[in-house]
Amino acid sequence: MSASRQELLIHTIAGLLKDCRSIAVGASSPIPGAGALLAKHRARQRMFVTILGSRRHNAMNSGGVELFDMAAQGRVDAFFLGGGQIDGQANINLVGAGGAYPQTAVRWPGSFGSAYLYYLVPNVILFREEHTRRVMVPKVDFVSAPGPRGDGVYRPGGPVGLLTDLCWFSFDKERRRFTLQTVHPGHGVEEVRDNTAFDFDTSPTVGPTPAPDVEALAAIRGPIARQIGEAYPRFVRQVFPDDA
Amino acid sequence: MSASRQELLIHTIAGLLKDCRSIAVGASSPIPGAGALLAKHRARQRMFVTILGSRRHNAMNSGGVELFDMAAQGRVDAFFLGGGQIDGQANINLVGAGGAYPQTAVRWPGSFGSAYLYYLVPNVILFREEHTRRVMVPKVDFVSAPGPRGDGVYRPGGPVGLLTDLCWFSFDKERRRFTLQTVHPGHGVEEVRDNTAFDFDTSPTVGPTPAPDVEALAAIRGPIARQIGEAYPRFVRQVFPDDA
Amino acid sequence: MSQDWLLGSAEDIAARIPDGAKLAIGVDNIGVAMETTRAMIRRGVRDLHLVCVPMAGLQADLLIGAGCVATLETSAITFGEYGVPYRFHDALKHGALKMMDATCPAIYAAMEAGRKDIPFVPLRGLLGSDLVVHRPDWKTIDNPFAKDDPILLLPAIRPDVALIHAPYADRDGNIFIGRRRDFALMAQAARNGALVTVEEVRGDVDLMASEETAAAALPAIYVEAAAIARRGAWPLGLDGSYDIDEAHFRRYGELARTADGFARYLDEFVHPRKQAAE
Amino acid sequence: MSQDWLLGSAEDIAARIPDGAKLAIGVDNIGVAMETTRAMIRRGVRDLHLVCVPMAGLQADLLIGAGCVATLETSAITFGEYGVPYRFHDALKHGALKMMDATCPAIYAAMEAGRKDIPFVPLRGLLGSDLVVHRPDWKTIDNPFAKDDPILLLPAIRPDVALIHAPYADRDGNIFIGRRRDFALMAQAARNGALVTVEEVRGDVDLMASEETAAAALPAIYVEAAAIARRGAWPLGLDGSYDIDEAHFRRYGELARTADGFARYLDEFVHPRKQAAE
Repeated sequence: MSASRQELLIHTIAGLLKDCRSIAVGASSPIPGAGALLAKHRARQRMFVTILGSRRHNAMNSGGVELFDMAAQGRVDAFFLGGGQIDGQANINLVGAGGAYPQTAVRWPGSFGSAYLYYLVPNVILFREEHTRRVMVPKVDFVSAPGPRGDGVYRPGGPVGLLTDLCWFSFDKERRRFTLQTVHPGHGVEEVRDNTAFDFDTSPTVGPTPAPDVEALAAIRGPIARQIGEAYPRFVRQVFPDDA
Repeated sequence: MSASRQELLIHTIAGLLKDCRSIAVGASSPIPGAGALLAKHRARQRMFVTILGSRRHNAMNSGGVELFDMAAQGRVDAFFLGGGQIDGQANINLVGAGGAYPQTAVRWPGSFGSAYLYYLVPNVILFREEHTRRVMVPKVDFVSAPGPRGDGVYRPGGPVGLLTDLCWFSFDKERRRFTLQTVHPGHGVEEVRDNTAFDFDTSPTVGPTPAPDVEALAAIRGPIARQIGEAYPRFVRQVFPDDA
Repeated sequence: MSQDWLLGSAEDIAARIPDGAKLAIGVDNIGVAMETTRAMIRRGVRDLHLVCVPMAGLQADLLIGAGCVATLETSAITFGEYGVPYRFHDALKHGALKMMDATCPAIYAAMEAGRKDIPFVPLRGLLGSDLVVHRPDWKTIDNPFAKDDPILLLPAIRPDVALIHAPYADRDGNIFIGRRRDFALMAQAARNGALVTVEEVRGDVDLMASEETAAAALPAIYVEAAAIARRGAWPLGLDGSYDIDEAHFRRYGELARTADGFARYLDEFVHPRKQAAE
Repeated sequence: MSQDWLLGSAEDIAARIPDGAKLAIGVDNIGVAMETTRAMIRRGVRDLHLVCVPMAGLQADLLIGAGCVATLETSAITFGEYGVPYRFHDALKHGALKMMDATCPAIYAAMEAGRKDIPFVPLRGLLGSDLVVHRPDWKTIDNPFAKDDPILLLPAIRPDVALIHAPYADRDGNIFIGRRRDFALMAQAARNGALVTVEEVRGDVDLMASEETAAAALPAIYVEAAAIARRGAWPLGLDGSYDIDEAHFRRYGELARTADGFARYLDEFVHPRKQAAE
């Protein structure tokens, strides 16, 4: 029994979150949600996981503002952001592309909480499954939230890296560059390069992304699938048709 | 059956509040509380009464800040303030008197919400039972909250007048002066003058403060005494020993 | 106890929303006043300024498609997994909307400032985002309490009215909102409070009578008026009462892809009274 | 579920409050951690900065009298009808306290700014009050969004810890607070969250499981630690559980009139363990 694409991502995310006390997961994010739940499942320390859209996994009760206030207070250790475009300086664009704003050729939903959480959450994991030159661009058309810039703006938080269907890049805030750290089984460094339109570094120790072992897979397909199914029933039906 | 001192005050306050939609009453204020409840008892319109310290008469549920936010929103039409000292320009002092702050000879509790509500609530009723030259001073030693000053500060609210054990003064915000309007039965204009150390005007129509009629007294001694007794049982035992 | 706060229908609620009103609405899954929204379209409201707290979906797309909206202030317009908000995209492309793109915490902070009636509030984050470039109403200043610390000031938002749908009103017009505290924020910040539709009025309940239930109420003092609208959030869901009508939502998404299809949707699902009268 | 948040006693709670801590406390009738307060005096905590949200009474007077307080930030110190806070007055007269007189909404607004971790917040009112004269930490500016509109800026308050007593904790460490939302504000604004004593732990309750009860909870993420202290608010009351011990409160007021009497009070009611050991 080998891990599916989603299971590898869930497992990778859980590893990135293992030292957190508090993790929040935004809307439409079943894989990060499952990753956070797996991290909690394995954690020895007390871990708070808040999944927007879940009633069961919700450490909050003061309305939508609470997540943002909690982040400002230093009570959110990790969060996930994506983007219609992501560039090599970790700028992200959730608004639109092509043409002059606001009449862009393509319009995405909007910036959500990115223009705030990206500054304040110490471990922002950029997560975008689609890894193509259309998404991984040299320069975003609209900066919903900038990568770290050393511009004197108050910014205790920022990106730790970028996880895609192909690989995991870490991000160096001082050098403002991504470094390819691991490539998912079945993919290669050249494939990452071919599908990335921004410059990045490659770690001298680049290797395959570790796959979940039998125990981890059993947890993902068992309790984690059941738990994430409360907020994402359709996701669970698609990804774990036989298990959940 | 004639009205007691407290009943006259309750009745007078209810008359002042009759056109309000929303009334709030601060801590340690049984007479204003009873006055507000009497106003509500008689009102044809819907009236919200919030009495701090009461569970039953409480239009709020968001913590102590809600009263102040509600006032800022324009949702509190009337409130009551007192003071260890009150002067002729309607400055009030709830902090202390004699000597240099903070080492004053006399210290009162503090300013509570006065330095905010006095600016924002359109009908602030100054209420202080003790009417002596010690309280009604030419100039307060410490301005917890200033009377209206025409100083360009945002101020939709302010005092409408001052009710004491002796009389009711209205306050003119433009002229920044009190005007004696009615004197309580059993007291006289000269007595008011003798016990007031600030200058004030006297209305050409000054007369006795109207006493409650039989119906009003029955309401005060019946339903109003019962209602205010929830927050102020000791007050009701003292003032309505036979009724409540 | 007088029930002058209780109106007859969602049409009566919609009648209280004048053209040009600044209207606070919530996210699609919280309890959206969709029947009131349809009633607003039926009566032809115009020039609304929608403040989405902090984002919106079907409700906003419908109002935009029907030509009711002049200004859109939001952090996102999304249907989630149920499709694409084509009417929103179409209006943007045709320059038919004044677009005020924001970020969720900026809308919350500005609404909280509105609740306090302070003129502005500072907020972290945001500097360096292109959002700031396109929001001339936001101002960057130097934090007067520190050195070399630029910070953004947001003007307060005070909507004219907040529009919500909730499970029930109690006998006094207090609204059960559970932990949907966004509704309280919207109603408090709004100059005229909330216009509410509810599934039912529970004449035997007094939410403010106990500590347990009082915390779950929107107090009546913030409620301008309410009316019963059964399944008033349909085709959206109401947590604990009914689920989203997924098939209908998807059908909307397909029809609203074109202006013609959207017009057919309105004829079928929003203007049935007009049809019946013809 | 690990219960590492649950400590053995109020002494353990007090041990987590270091000298010099900035401590948020609530009003006398809300649920005051009096047993923890006594434990703090027993262990001899010093140089506290008390932030009273928005005022205080017996708890503050006891801590001041016992020499635990260096700075007092409050809108009022009052015993209501139960007497006069002589230890507070005495400390003021002897210049033993840095006094930061405020007004209730300024404390709330600054705590809300602390909850948001914004550096400051504007507030209406206040200008022209002598409070402003004695608060050099407050700044008056011209509202940058309007002409001729002076407004006061308050720096945010972020206490180190919030100290509260509540009816119960659930199995996960969520605290039942009902509509005492001040507790949530205090805990959220505090860098280390709340230190809590409770009457009991209800292992069969999960407050966050339903909309109704979730709204009445202080979520566990804001709780640094908790301990059971039965009648932990005594001699103050706890709404719904027990009333204030009026006779005791009045007796305190009489004894605390003098330094000697206050010392006798401490010997009798705060330091019984020391007495027993002698």
